[in-house]
Amino acid sequence: MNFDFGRVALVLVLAVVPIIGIALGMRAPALRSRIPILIGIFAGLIPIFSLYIPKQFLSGPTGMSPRLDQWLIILAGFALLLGIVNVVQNNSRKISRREKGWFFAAVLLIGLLVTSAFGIWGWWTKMGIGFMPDGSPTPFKWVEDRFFQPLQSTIFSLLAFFMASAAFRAFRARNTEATILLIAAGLVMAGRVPLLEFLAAPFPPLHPSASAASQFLGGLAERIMDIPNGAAQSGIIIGAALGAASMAIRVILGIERGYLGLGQGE
Amino acid sequence: MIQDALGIWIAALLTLAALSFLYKDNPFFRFAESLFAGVSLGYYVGIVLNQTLEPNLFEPMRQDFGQNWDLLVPGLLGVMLYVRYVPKIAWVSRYALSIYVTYYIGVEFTRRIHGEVLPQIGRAMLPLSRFDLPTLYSAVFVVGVFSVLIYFFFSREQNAVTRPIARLGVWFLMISFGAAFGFTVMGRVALLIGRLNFLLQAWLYPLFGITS
Amino acid sequence: MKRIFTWLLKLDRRWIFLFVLFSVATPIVFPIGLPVTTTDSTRRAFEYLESLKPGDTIWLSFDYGPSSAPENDPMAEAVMRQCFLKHVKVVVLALYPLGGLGLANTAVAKVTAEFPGLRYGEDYVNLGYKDGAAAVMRRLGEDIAGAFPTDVNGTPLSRIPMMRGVHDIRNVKLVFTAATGVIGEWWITQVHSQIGTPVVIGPTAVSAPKYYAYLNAGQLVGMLSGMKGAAEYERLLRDTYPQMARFYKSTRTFTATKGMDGQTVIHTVMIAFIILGNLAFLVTRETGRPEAAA
Amino acid sequence: MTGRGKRRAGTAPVFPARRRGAAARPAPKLPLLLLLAAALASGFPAAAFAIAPEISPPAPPPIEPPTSFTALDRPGDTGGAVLLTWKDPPTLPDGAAIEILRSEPPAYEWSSLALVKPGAGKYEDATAADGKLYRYEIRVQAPVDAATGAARVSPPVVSDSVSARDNWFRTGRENSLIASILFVAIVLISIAWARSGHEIFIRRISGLNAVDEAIGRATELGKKVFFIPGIQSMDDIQTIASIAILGFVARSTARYGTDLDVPNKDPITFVSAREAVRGAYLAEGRPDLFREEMVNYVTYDQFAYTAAVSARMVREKPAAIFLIGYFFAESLILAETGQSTGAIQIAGQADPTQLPFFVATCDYVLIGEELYAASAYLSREPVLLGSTRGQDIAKGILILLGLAGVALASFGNTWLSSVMKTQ
Repeated sequence: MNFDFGRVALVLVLAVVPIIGIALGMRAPALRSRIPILIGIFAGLIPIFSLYIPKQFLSGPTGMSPRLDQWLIILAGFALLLGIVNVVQNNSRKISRREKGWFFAAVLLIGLLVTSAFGIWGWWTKMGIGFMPDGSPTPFKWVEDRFFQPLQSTIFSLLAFFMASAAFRAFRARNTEATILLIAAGLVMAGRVPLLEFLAAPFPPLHPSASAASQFLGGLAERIMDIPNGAAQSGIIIGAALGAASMAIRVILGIERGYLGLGQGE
Repeated sequence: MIQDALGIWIAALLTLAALSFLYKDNPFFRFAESLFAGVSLGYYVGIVLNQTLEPNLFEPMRQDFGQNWDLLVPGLLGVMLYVRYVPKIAWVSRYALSIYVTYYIGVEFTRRIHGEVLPQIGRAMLPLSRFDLPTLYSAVFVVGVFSVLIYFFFSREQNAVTRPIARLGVWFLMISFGAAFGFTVMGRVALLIGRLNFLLQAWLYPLFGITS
Repeated sequence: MKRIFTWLLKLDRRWIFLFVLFSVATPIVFPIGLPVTTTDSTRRAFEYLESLKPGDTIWLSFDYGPSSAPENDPMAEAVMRQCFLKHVKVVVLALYPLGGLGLANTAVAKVTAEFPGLRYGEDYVNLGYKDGAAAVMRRLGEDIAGAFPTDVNGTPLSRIPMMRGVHDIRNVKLVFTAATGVIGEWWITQVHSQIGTPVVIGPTAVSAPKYYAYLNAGQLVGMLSGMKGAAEYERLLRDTYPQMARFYKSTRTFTATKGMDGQTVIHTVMIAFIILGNLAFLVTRETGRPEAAA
Repeated sequence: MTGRGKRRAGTAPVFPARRRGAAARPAPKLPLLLLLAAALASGFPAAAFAIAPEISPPAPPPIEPPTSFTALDRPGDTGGAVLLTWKDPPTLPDGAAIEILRSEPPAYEWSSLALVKPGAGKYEDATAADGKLYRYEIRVQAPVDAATGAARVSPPVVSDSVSARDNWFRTGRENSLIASILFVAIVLISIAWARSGHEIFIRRISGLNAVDEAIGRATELGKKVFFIPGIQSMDDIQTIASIAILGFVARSTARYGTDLDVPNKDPITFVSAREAVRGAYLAEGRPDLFREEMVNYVTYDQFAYTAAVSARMVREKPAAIFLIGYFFAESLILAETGQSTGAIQIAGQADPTQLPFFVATCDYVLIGEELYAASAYLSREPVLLGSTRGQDIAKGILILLGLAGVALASFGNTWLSSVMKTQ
């Protein structure tokens, strides 16, 4: 058994103290929110200290900060089950009450059960979820390739259509701001493809100038992306980073705690 | 072989069903969408089990329990998360939630100050001492960064000095949004091309025997 | 006249969807063949590959997934074709976790079928996928067999004839990475900077801007930026090797040249729509819903 | 210097393992040349010529060793590494490399660690064990001389004993440490100032004024309010800001008795969102109106979630849609579908990537920092207003610093911008 200082400290504060806290909380309701917040302060300070203190017990490969990171990856993995329980509850209720669209709820549940069964089977048999030794896909992989992948990329590709409809509707010269938006969008769009050469295609005498103009538009688009766009992005990032950092202080100190279902303030 | 042809038909029909949403909501789309929701959730069960829990939890515990005994704690925290289904002691889940949230928020804090604020402000410190084109670009950049920052002042009413600067900042924001929108069209269209290619080459061309 | 504009302003967005579908699909089925002007970064990549001698070996890494396949596939295919024409040996591998290997297998099968004389293990080899891209790259500098003990079929590298003279990545004349994410950048920072093997990158259009810095610093031999870069490469290949035209004229296969036709048409259509919309708006002065208050 | 060289040349046959380099290879065939090479390396060319005067073409000039060689614990690390630095000699033969060797005193066995390209000037030995003493030696190694067939090396330079250790401060991060401390101090002082009863003004943010309008409309029409908290987990601070705003939206829907629907992609966000909504209904004294299904889970896949939520928008036609949090490519699919249903849409994201699509499709957009100012704006609580004030003070300081940096840089001084570089 490995009893490094960092590891033991982590277990003490993040496992033993909560257990004591739960025991106390059964008696004293006031502690039900106070102790989690105190532990939160500790957990929140670990990565901050780790940025500046390179000591082995804190930042080494198995120090407190990387170790806690690994713990929480596992915790996030477990959390998926919370979602699944909710989905199964909601959909089986729909089916049992024969609500409108119960058939589709059944389709959903069958898809969920079959795919996860393949995944669990692959894990249990150590076959994995990729390819079998003979190079043929596992059932999980087959479902991934034939159901999951095509649907995923098709929904993703709907964006091409929505880009066009949103552009048509939104890019109108209503006021100064909207006009600037419209012009920037138009210039960059035109600069990304040999649009002028396309338009000049039926007129051979225009080809050389169209090609030159095309190159110019391309350079202009790049410049717009680089300078005004880069500047605005920097401005947004700096402002947002300050806002995020100040929110982080409030969350770590337990001032902002709506996510725990507790009211604002003290 | 038959399995493969079947697979292509399934993929092609699901693609069409998903695209049909563009016309309007219909039973085919609803079928595809429900199936997708279920299959995708099941997919992540497989992924989380095989690619998150196996290498991060089960494998290390099996290989060397002495070095990894502490990995039992996330299991404990996971149980605390589920306790919220027991209304009387639902508050126990706060422990897991609070540790999860504050740790990552600590990471975020350092990332913002260390990784964003300082380097970004440093990047804006450009020399403006000459009269040439690159200096003009630098000047535009500097003006852009600071006018956008002035737009983000909240605790003071804008006055005769700051109002025009903030307005300029909004203009920079608008250029940025328009340009980024225009820049993205190409990548999104490439996705659509990918789907059409699949329908044509894997499904339609072989179906009609077009090979050249 | 005004009625047309009013109609246009209230246009059902499904008409726009239909336009989008046709403007993208038509050029893929019936290529237009728009002129493609080549840029310097693409020419440099092409000329470097042209300067290789028969028997040299290059490294072709599939560092992208299905979502960027229309951009990256044509690059990888064009480079493979060029190498096989010049009798340069190609080592194929995949470092992108989500689907890189599948794309590599498909592309290799497709292009090698076009060159009947090729022999697996002598003219090209497929090493398959390895997890942990950065670590794999560092390993390649020491000993390729350490990172890839076998090829994709499980044959030990020592039994593959063309791998005999290729002990580590220094024995390779060029790394070509068709890349969507950060893996392409690692080839520059982990392999070129540390070991010195020349690198050409084919990034997606979205990530291309950040590679200009590497290009200007001389850390990249050349770059094919997005679908446009791939189309330029196809044009250079067709101009240099007229026999290649048949692959690029076929209706059956997808090429970046066709893709760029589609891109150009759709961009033109979108701009036309925006102009029409504004014209209609200015003529009718009709304000629709309140828009985007910043 | 030469004395050490002598020892090295002399010890060569005793420790053949150390001589794995080019010099060892020709040994069986050309013992004489080996001797010559060793002699050259040892700085005794004259002696070598005395032994073999005839075979020697004009001798290559002796190679100079590197200078200013130091070996120190690599500063500010978790231990396990030693940092070597040196200056290359002014002239180097073509193809030469710097060889690095290590020994563990008191033993004198030198083992080769690495060959480094000229120009590097430093090497990190990451194989050193903490607390163990090492000595390092470097020398220039030139390729085999074509004329004589001999390998050529410079006289070596040896370091003092050194050991690696675990450190308490990561050097080079002083700037961000000071910035972080200052920022925390500014925010905490501003909060204390606000708490002590000082009024704090906050300017109008139209996107937030519209929250009540949107919920009011939903109430009038008897339709739902959708709140989509982005697709990230609670590990992203934008999600936390979104959950805070959800708390206010839920209080309004509880007050008006409007139906609320919060579909989730991330399970931990789902748990937090449910706690926040439950808490809001409780705080408004309407726990009877809260239903568990209000906050529901959809699926973990980005686009499956998008498809399901878009379909729900089209089917249920909500009157108001909030898209607040961290979104990726799905932003436009959701917002454009929502737009087509005629709902009032309020979007908010701090990360700039998806803002263009929200600006094009939504009625109101919270841009960047406005997202974080929202909870202060909506609640008007002194603590939150105070921290917003603190952000503004920090922003003011940054703007002044930035302008000072521009001014300095214009006079050719890049000190301030180099201070901002983080590692």
